[in-house]
Amino acid sequence: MQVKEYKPLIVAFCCNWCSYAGADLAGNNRLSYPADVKIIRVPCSCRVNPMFVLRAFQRGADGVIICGCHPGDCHYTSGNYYTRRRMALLFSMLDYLGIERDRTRLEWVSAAEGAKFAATMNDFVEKVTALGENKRLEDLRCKK
Amino acid sequence: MNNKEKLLKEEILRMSGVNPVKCMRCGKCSGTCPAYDEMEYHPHQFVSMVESGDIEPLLESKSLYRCLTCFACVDRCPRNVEPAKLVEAVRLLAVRKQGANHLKPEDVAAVLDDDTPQQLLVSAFRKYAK
Amino acid sequence: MQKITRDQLIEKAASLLGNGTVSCVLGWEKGEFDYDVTPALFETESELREKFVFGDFCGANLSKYLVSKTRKCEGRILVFLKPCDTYSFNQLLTEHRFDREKAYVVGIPCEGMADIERVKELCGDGISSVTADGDELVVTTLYDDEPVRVKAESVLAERCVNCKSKKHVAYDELIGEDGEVLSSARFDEVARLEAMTPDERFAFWQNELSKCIRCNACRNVCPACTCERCVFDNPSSGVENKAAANSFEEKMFHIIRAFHVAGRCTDCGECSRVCPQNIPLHLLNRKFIKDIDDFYGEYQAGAEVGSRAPLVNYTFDDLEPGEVFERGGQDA
Amino acid sequence: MQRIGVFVCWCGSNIAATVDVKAVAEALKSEPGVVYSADYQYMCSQAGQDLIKEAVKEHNLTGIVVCSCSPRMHEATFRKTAAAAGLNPYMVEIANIREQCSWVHKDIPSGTEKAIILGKAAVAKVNLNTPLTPGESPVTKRALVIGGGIAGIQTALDIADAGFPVDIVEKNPTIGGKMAQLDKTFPTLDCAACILTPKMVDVAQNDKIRIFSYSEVSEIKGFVGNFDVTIRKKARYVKEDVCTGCGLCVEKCPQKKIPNEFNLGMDNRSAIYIPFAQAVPKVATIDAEACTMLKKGKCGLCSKVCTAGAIDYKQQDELISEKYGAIVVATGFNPISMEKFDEYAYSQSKDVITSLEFERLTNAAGPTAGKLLRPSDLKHPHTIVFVQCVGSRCASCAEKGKEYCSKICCMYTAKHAMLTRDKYPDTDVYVFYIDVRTPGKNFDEFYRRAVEEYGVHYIKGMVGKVTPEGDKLKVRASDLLNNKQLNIDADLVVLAAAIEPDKSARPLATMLTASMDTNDFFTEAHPKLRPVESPTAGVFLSGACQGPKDIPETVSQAGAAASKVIGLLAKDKLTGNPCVASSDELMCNGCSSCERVCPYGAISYIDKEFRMPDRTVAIRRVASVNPAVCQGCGACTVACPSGAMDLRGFASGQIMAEVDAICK
Amino acid sequence: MKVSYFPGCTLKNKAVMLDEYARRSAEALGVTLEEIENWQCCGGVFTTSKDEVATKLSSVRALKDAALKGQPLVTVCSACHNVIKQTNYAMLTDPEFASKVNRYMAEEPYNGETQVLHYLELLRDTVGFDAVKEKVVNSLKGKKIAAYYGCLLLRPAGVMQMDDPENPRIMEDLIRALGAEPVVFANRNECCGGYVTVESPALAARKSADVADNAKAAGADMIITACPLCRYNLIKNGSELPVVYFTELLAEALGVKEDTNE
Repeated sequence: MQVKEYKPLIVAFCCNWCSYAGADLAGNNRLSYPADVKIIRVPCSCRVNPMFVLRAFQRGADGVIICGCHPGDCHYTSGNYYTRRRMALLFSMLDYLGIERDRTRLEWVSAAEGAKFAATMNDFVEKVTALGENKRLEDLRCKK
Repeated sequence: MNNKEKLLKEEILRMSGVNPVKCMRCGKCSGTCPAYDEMEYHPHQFVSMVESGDIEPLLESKSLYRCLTCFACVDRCPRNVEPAKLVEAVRLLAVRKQGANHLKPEDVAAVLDDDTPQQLLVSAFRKYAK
Repeated sequence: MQKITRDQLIEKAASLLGNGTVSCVLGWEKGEFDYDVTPALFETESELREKFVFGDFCGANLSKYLVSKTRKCEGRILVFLKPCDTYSFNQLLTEHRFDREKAYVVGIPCEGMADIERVKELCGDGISSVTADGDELVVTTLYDDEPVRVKAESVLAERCVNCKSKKHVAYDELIGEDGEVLSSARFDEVARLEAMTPDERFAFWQNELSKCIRCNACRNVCPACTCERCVFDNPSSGVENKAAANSFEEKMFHIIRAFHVAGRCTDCGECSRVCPQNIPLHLLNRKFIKDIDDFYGEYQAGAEVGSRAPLVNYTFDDLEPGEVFERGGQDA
Repeated sequence: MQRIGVFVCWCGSNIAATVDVKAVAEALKSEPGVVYSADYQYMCSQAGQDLIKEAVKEHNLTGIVVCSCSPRMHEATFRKTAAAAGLNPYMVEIANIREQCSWVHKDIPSGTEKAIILGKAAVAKVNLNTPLTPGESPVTKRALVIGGGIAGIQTALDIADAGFPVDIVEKNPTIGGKMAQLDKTFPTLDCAACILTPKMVDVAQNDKIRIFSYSEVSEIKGFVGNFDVTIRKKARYVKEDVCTGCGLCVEKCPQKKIPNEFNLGMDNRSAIYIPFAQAVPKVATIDAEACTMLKKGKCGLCSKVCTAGAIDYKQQDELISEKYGAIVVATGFNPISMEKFDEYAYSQSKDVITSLEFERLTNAAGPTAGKLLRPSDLKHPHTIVFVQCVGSRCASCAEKGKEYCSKICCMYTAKHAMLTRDKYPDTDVYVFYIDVRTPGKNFDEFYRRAVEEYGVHYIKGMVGKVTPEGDKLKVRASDLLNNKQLNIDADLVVLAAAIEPDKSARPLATMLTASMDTNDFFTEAHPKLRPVESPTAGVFLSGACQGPKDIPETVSQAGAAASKVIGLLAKDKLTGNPCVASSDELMCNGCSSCERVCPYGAISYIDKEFRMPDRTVAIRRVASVNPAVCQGCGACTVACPSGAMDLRGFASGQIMAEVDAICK
Repeated sequence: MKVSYFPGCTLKNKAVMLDEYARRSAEALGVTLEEIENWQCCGGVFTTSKDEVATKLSSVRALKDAALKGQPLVTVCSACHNVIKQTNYAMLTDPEFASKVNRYMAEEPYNGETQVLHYLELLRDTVGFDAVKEKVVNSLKGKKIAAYYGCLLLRPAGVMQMDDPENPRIMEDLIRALGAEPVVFANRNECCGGYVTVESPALAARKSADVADNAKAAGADMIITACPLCRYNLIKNGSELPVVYFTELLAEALGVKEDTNE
């Protein structure tokens, strides 16, 4: 039997003003990162509902990363501060339920940090790949 | 900073609980110190010398025994650095060495008079001897 | 054994009904057995004398019922609240869920409520009656000729063993003396779980949550779950589901529910009390409370009306989620 | 069901080199709702846009997905294209297959696969898109400026100059603010009165500007373009329109022992007073707490001497309601209290003064008519010690003072020292400093002149204790560079007290729902790019209410705030961003969670009647979003436990659909 | 009411009258000072170093004794007050230190529960200066009195929390309550030279003179203090003004200065 190389599925939520622009900059500078990362644009990281994160896991994502403006730089002044609290608690709860920590991450990426965006994604993909398929938090019906 | 200096510094910071990097070099501690003129190293120098690991000269200095522990530097410091606690830590390090007591019982007779309060003697021993 | 009696409460309620201060009374009513007491609304003194009960099984937190009852009842509603219930009362006020003027709170002391499951552990099934006698409970079962006597203390509900407060944080009048906020060991169990390996934790929760039958009892009793329409009942929310079809959905429901009440949950423990499967649901809520206390400073929801819940608040130097993990616990 | 057209762009070889665009177009053809799919070399070109427009008409498209470069690049372009084709512009979604796909992935299979997935996500989203129309609201073409110091004056003048009416609300009897109390201004040393009072007169004479002096804002409702403001005009017991400002009442008033605020209590005024000669409006005000007539009903002398008949002891506070399109906050600053710094003996000696008091002592209109005399015995001081950073740059844990640098003290102290040496060369002047901070045009040169030409003794170190003894002030200080402790017998000690926002700012911020930092300075919408706007739309910041500032900076910020106001008032209607939050009343709990996280104060609550399932009627509190104020961040959508709050254009359903499409 | 009382070594010896007047005045004001049994000397100065445990045990024992009785612990001597209050603060705020100390404590651990009051605070907060004023039988009207705080009563302010460290008024308010006129002088919160008098008598002489001269220049005709060492230093170094304990002044005003037992 041929073993297919494991490719994780990563959902990245990026805020429109900093991190999405940072991802664009990574593109402008041709900094590569795995195609496993799929970006969803949101106006602000604070738009990311924990339900979205769980939904991604349900539908088979192996890792979810949320990127926003650095604290203090939020386009909406305070959105990312709420994100920080929400995700700190959510991730801690997932950890409490025994879900691997490296499947979730919150990262601050500014519009100027194309290199950081690419490096973060490379690192995140690497960690999730190491964990392998998401078995602990998945909806079996959604798996092929 | 060599290794010895580093260890000394760590010990002083641990004993005193002071974080010298909070200092903004305003000099108010030395501006308010009532024992300033008696000291070779002044409160602000204690802070910067401890920070740079330059503690040996402090250990040798008479300045250690001139601090009144009046906490004027502690209360008036705009950055909450607490220089007096550093002086105290360095002094303790000095007098805790074997035979390094700065005050010995036989020295006391010279300063005694009829009115000397007990408080003076117990304080002095606590400060100068181990 | 409770220090106050049913009669005291009925006298109080009757006099307030009589002088027109209140028009109805929110209290407890006996069910089929002594121990399946349910919340009920009483409108007359005779109803009270007939059906009102008070005793070691009156654990139900009545504050939530004010949301719907104040909309229906003309005039003020007398509600009996134990110390821990008053926190929920305040939290609901903070969230503007009812009009303070429509409630008349009589704070009553609480010596801790009994947990029928613990009684069953000691006396077996088939319990037909449980009555209080001094600091003991007299348990009659179908199978024993002689009633069994157990110390009331030995069958206290977990939330009462770890009682967080004997102080009423809201009341219009008090019966008996007010107590103090206590320092309890309520986070010990959470800490024990945190100290496990991720695999052990996963196994623990997998085992517990797989018992869930999605009866929604936890949601329906929770004083923080007073949403006009729950996201799980709303087809457009994207998470609607009526029955958990697999282990993901068991977790999803409880994580989202805990998250939605995070910072608002007063740790009243009603969720675990009503769970027919005895899932320790309070351990999810307490995890959030413990994290909030650890990360953002101690916060007790409902301690005061109008306080800003931690999830609608922030400071510039809050912990990063990554730092949270660095602080302790074992990684996968 | 939507009828969606998919347009895949090659971007020359930028996309086509790594992504098989034809395969993408083909794959997306079978997605739900897609009725047309095409690829083209340059979608953003005129020809490409025409292709889209034709397809819209030909296939009756209701939605468009463009797989191309970043939406940050051409979203606006394709929205216009859609509008030109008769579609709602918000029915367009972009799949970013260039910056986030072809440019970062090397091999064609994985690039193509990802491009297809991104396309599917965009299709899934468009399927749930609804036409959005930006809300419009009218603009009241009048501005309110709160605070009548130099910041408020300049802002008002600039707005009026553009032809818009402006009202200034000033809590004191006269405009002029702190600048009116200053003597000379650094670094050019022009006299403050000479440059300020003409501006005050301009304000008074400008028919576009109304001054509400001795007034406070008591209520603010509404939102950008449409503020409803209530102004409380405090009773001054003098008819403003009748009083000629002749000053006879002031002269005759028998109650003359009232500490004079304008001179910081260093001399006295009468119970009826005009703060200073150039006051605007130049009308008298009766201090109700000092006036014998108002307190005891006896006296009435001012009324008797007033030939104009302006005195009215029965005057009441008056509430004025007015509509405004924009509000400028210019509430300014005050020196902090020296109470917690009594090591400098401020409470123990009259000869320990603050720098603002020093300004009055050297001002020709001050208590000593401009002669530098020390307050205790009116003798000329021969040794003066200036202490910098009193209460500034304190650690927060020290629990006194402020953490920030007050910014203006280095320069005004250099000015004080220089002027003292200039007028009184026999005076020894010491300045104790931690750092001398002089970043500003001609600032460092100015400070160096004080040292080099005027012989001011600048000493790096801090004063630790001031002991009044006899007629001297014994100053103990450190001289860090010489490693000495200095003991100076001074005649006068001047403290450069930290400055803090005026106390009126905090309640005002609450009324405006404008955010403040921990020091009560107003927060700007963006620290670099929107420095004169508050995050609350329609509220602008001018002067020291936003942070410590000197006069040149204040005036430039005042002008900048004015230009922002003018830009706003020049519009007849405000077109909002249609991607705003909205609440489903049926699901809303009225719990206030959303309101608490909203940085813009866009959410308010109304009581609404609902028919319950059992046919009773209940009144419930529900959230209502003002679309003109909402900026669309979405913080409220997550704070809402019931999911009643959603964000248009980024609805929960849409984002979930994207997640689903990606994870399929 | 009853409070626990820690007199300290000097009050049993060279400063007997500081103690005696304190007790008599307290009785006159309806407060009983219950001396802690078997108290040990506080050591005269607080050692700020975090690793000093043994030197703080005597204070903790006294504090615990008061805690067991549920009483506040009252001190008169500035030095004892400073040491005990700082020790208590460390017990309350530094769990690591507290656990080290508690290893030496029998039975129940102590964690800073006791309220440490200086006698002046007892007068101000418990008795109330108004009540003191009512009990005055010999008004000290006409006396101009300078209150000398020294360093120990006020600093470190965050710990001592007695009064504004730069602008205190507790003793001035007492002086006013006794009918006299307080004289505020800037050096009232400066150090007299303290124990350094052993090391450098000249320094102590200078510092004491700074204080005494400043009080005199401010127009006082008497200095009061709560500290035996301050009083010693000021007198020894030639204060032109009389230096007396504040309890003596209090006893005089309350009419209990002369021993009535004989």
